[in-house]
Amino acid sequence: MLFKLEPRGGISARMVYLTPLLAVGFTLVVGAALFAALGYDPIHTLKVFFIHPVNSVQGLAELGVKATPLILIGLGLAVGFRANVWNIGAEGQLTLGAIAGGGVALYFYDSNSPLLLPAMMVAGVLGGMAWAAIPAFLKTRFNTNEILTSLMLTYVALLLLAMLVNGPWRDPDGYNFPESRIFSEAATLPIILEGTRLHLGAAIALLVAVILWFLFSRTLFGFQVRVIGQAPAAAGYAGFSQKKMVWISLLLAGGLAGLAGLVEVAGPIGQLLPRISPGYGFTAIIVAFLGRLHPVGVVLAGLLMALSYLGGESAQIELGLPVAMTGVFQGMLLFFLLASDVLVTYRLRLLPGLKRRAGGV
Amino acid sequence: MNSDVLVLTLLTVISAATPLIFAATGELVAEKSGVLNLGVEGMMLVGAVSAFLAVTETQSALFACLVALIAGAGMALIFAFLTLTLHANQVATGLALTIFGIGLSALVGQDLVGVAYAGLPKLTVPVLADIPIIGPLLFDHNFLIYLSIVVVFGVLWFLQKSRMGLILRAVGESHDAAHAIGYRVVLIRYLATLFGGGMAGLGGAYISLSYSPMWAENMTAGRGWIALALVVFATWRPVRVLLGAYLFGGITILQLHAQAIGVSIPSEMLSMLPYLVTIIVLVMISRDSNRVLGNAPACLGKPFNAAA
Amino acid sequence: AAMLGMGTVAQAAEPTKVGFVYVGPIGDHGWTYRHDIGRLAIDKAFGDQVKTTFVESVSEGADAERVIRQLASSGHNLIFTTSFGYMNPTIKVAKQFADVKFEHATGYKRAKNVSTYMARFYEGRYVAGLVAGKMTKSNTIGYIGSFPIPEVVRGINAFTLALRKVNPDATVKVVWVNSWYDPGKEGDAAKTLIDQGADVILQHTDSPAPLQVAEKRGVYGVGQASDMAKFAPKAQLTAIIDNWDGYYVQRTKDVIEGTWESKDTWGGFDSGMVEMAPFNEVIPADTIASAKAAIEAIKSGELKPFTGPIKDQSGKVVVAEGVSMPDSDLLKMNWYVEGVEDKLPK
Amino acid sequence: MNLSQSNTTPRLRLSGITKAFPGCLANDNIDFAVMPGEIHALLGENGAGKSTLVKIIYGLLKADRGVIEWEGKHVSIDNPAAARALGIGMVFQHFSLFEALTVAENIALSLDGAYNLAALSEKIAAVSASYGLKVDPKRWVHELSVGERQRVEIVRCLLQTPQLLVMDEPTSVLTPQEVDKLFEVLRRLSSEGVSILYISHKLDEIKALCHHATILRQGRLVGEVVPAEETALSMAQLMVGEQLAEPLRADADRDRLDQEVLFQVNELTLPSEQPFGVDLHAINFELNRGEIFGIAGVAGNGQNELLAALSGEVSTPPETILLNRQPIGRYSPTQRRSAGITYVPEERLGHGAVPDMALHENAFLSGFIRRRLLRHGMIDILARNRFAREVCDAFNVKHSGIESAAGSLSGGNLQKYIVGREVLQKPTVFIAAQPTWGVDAGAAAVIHQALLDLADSGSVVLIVSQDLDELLLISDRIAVISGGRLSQAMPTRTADRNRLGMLMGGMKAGTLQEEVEAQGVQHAV
Ligand SMILES: Nc1ncnc2c1ncn2[C@@H]1O[C@H](COP(=O)(O)OP(=O)(O)OP(=O)(O)O)[C@@H](O)[C@H]1O
Ligand SMILES: Nc1ncnc2c1ncn2[C@@H]1O[C@H](COP(=O)(O)OP(=O)(O)OP(=O)(O)O)[C@@H](O)[C@H]1O
Ligand SMILES: [Mg+2]
Ligand SMILES: [Mg+2]
Repeated sequence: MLFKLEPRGGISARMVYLTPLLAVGFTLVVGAALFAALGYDPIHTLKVFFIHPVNSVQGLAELGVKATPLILIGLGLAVGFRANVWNIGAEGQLTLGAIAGGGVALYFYDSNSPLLLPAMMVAGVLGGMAWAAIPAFLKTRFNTNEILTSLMLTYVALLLLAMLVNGPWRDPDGYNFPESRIFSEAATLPIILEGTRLHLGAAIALLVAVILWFLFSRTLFGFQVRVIGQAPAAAGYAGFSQKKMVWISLLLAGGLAGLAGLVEVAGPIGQLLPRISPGYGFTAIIVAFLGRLHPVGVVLAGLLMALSYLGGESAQIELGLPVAMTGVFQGMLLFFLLASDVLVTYRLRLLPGLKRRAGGV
Repeated sequence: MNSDVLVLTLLTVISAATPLIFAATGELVAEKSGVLNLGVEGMMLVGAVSAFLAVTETQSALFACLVALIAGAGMALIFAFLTLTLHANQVATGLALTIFGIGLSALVGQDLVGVAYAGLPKLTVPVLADIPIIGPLLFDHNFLIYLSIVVVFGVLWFLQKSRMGLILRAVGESHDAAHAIGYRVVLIRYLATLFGGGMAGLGGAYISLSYSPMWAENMTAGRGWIALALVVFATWRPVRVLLGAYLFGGITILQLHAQAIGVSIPSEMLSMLPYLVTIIVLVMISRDSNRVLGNAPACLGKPFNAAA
Repeated sequence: AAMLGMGTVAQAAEPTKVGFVYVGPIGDHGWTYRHDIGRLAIDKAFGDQVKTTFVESVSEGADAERVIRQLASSGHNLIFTTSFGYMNPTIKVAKQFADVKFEHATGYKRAKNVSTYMARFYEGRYVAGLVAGKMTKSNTIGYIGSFPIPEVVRGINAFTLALRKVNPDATVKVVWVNSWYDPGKEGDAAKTLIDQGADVILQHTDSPAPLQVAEKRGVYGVGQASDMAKFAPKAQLTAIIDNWDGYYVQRTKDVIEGTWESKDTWGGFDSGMVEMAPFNEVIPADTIASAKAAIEAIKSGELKPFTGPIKDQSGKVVVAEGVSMPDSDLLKMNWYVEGVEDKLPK
Repeated sequence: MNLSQSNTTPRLRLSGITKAFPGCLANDNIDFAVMPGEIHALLGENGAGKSTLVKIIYGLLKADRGVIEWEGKHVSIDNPAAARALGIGMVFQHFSLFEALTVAENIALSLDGAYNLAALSEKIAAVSASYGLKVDPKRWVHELSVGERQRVEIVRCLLQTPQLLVMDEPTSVLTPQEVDKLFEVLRRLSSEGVSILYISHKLDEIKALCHHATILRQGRLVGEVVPAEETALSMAQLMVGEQLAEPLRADADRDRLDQEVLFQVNELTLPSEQPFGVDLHAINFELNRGEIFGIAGVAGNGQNELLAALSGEVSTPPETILLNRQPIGRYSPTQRRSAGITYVPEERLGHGAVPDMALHENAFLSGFIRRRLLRHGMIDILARNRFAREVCDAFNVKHSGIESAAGSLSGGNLQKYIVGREVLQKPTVFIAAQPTWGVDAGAAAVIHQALLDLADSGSVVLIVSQDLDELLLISDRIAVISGGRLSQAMPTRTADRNRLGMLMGGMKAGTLQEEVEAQGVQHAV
């Protein structure tokens, strides 16, 4: 190999900010080459991908709408991942949040109460928590691996939603099509930017990010999470309970995923559908890691990930680039981003060939 | 159910389980070496499309499987380079690999949609295949099904009885100790990851060549995830992967039978069964926590740096 | 005159833009694949005069509205949204873009600039029933359903009515795979149904997997969405083909010529939206003949599949002799006719 | 050593070995030689470069410069396999065994040749019988005690029939009897012509065992001595380069203990939570203000379980543990801290400290209660940093800023930091496990002094250690734990190494108790 990685023995503060730029730079170069090879104008294609989706207020608002669930879920997952709790079932927790919150909206369909929306949010959070409580219980009580249980429960949740929407929760005036009624005005999230779809959920996501950032950097709770994740024995020594942390991190992630589900159905969707998320719960896992499990990083990663989806749509509309190409390009972007992280903790040293070896032992 | 129906049902189960067996066994080997590759779905899809492409180009099923093996391993190589050489986070890289694999397979397969293929030929064992019940169940399959069993027991033998397998387990158990006594941790993990990718590719090939012989985008439909869950379910034991895959496949087919008989339970609820049963069985298994923990590779997912 | 002149110049320079929103990938070889064939028919019919665009794999949640709006705001004149779940987003966006024409497939909400369109696939299923009734020996038909929505239920009922007309002893077993598209699961469902005695397999899912299974197991099947004969040359009795070409070309023409109006289209054999693939040679000639006669009768309006007497599962007559069910009832159908061995969730 | 051998070519000769790590020169131009059959000690403070040097010899690290000669020939040792091929075996400072594998599998991993566990098991049995190192090839390593693990490592080396055996701090975990046993083995190997390179911080052992000693200080070779002709103190001073003081107790009269009982353990019986742990049986003791109490024992005899119960990591029936007569058995670690108990666990990295966290965060880890580093649920950053600096200053911890990770400190410095962190919380009861394990003489002296001072200030100090010398040096009373049972405590001056060693080895407490009492009577007489 031509290079060697040398641990820095710490974190390079400069690289923390530099590497994402480096990765994007790499992606642009390689992406341009790829597009050129496929016969597209590389510069124009990149512009369509990264600039066009957000060159209007409408576009920026849409970016916020798309990023909101990713950020909400990513924030919750990041806490769990730091504490070594492998919840990969956020998609199911999101679905349960939508079911619970949406259920409230349907049950109080005629209500105009200003309390309806808060009640839906609470229900959404509780729904997500309840679903996450199952792996938490099984893990703490029977030592059952949460990766498997949370993943399996995702499928169960999706089927549960389908069952409700195909059955009892169908819109009575909807010709038996699998959709609920459209939520009343009082059960719909207010728009925070007139003329767009940017809804209160986006503001909530940012607020949650700030709260978590504060919790993480300044409170005992954040400290506990990190100790438990990095050195479980030290956590026991300090008196931090592992089991409690399994519960807390699963409930937190589940609650936020549930909130994300509610925010989707009470926001841009406005009703219950047989499937309400195109896999946000899974994408958010990447978002959490891309954001280096840090609240601010998660927000940025959520926006970037959302942009890559919007860019893919633009590229399809404006250039006829197949959606498959978007996946390849997105994968590449992620590869570069993840790979570049190495420079935060390692130094790249090019080997000057065999010259030194001859002198050594 | 008369014995014919029973045999036929079991055959359905076997074929539903086979792609899971390949992918999960491959992943098991990778995980035993300490590598957690969540990109199984992506590797399977790339395997499926490349096998189908190869078989339509050359008509050789054997060659197609080889191509799938290499394609899956190629995907795994990307993963290995990122995580083992560049120390990228394994969970995120695996998920990114899945996104990449879905896109790549769709891109490659654009012209394969709607192309027909007759399916893998059967390799019937003469005489033995005529034994009632046992014959069709054991001796009348295409070669990938036989191979899936060989792979499981091969891996079992490899891990338990061979020196290389011992080394692999040691690397997954403690990379620092393995390094200290002179094993090339990264190289061994590369090989295990490639094997995992190759097997996922074969699992994909089984889907596009035999299970439903054709190519369509995303045709693995989430089986990569189930394979990942099966490794956990099996508590990293090859034979349990086999049993787990048959259990999962079995419940899936059973619920279809229940529907066909007309059991008056909503189909969605019946469809939940395989997932719920898997959870319940795992709960029962994992109560013996020591054995489970003892078998889980202690270094799973942890980055290794020789210089540290 | 000057204005008109400018208009024509602009028209000559700028092609009419037609956009499509697809729920699956165009490579699904099913529903989306067939819509895309329709889009290609537009390309072929109008050449440079029209430019078509599509966005594939758009989920039916929050993404749909954004994509539809993006198409509308990027100068598309006509937008086809090709899945039921796009109904409300289409209506929402249409409100904001009065000049853009929208076409929503399979829904029931319309507006001044939103049409709806759907095909009477049940007519095809009725014909399939006539054939299957004659071909089954076990008198057990297997039916693979995707989701228990009215569209699918209607198909099962139309099929069963015809089936039992020619073969009163035959019954239909239904298995739901809870997916539009999962070749593996569809194949498993087909195997299960065959194991339980079915010797003709119907499917309301998109992949050719059930037919491939039928081919292997030596039973019959009926293709879905496109002619799947090459996947199952012996097994496929016929297929119910989605054909959007004519409709798409016509509506595009309407927009170009300024004659587009909001309307509801529910086209069957008569409109060409539904076609039957060539009947398999194994089918006896008289059966083919009666099937073809049925197609003609349906085309002419002489035969309406849902005409009484129709009994529900309990044997009660729910549609009286000689009465044809109105479209509004067909649209929301959520009960089974006699002969279907399944229960629907309420 | 056979004199006739001393004139032959050295088995191993190092010339000009230099190895730099980013930010430090770990080995600076080191020359020395080991003769066949020679037992050669490598001495030095923590971080002096000993481990680095032997890692170079074993092919785990590559020297930047320098030459290695083996039996007079230039060699290049690129990896451990090459080292083993030459005939170099190594027992590591930190065990390099695999917990989830059996003993035989562990050994097979470092042997070349055909892979046959059955045959290997026989060989293991033969070698272990011949050297008196009992190991069972079929057992899982995670079931083994530390001493047994070490035997496995040694047997693993012996099976390679090494010409040079490198041992990095092998005795830090052994009982006196085990040490004697080991020395027998090493002497026998030496007489068979095997060279031994021996690293240890225990200078008495070096004196007893080694023919020559090479002393390193900050990466440089500062001298070579014949240990038999030196005293432990003179060697230590060579290592450190300055005068060393014996630990001193202000209150030198150890009999004059305060009779105020601060801490009691009553009939503590506890089944182990760990799969291969040891159950505790009716443990009783009472500790008085100002007392240092030592618990000796071979690792794996219930120390971990006892410490977990005392520190609150495992909870027990309330009345089994009393602090100031208050039942605290149910208290969590946090509650116990606020009640006045602080604790230094055996394992520095990962238990007593989080390796990847900064020193200031590690100060917070256990100090946030007694030092009030939490304000309205928020971390008081200034107070936390102040506390971290206070610990470093008071205990002379060498570090490059309190932001540096705990894992970047050398073992000795980290140990001083942890002990300091707990001592500066002014505990009523201070509990420490192996407070000076693997720590050099200088640091050990600092730590011992701190414990004595703490006791003088009126706290109770409880030390659980395998190092008898340490216990005999500083404690007032000693008890022995064996098989989860604690012997009667005896005043240190009546305790003698052999007897303690026998108790540690599992000899019946009852019989011994009588003997001890008899001896006590004799003394009195
Ligand atoms: N992997 C490494 N990276 C950077 N520096 C290192 C590394 N290993 C050792 N060092 C440096 O080399 C010096 C010597 O370390 P070494 O482990 O050889 O000390 P030692 O003499 O074995 O100490 P101890 O008595 O505590 O075992 C240390 O001070 C340390 O700074
Ligand atoms: N990855 C690393 N990066 C930088 N320095 C390191 C690294 N690993 C070890 N070191 C340095 O190596 C030195 C010695 O490491 P080692 O693990 O041998 O600890 P030690 O000082 O020998 O402690 P102990 O007495 O417990 O063996 C430490 O001082 C540490 O600074
Ligand atoms: Mg050392
Ligand atoms: Mg050391």
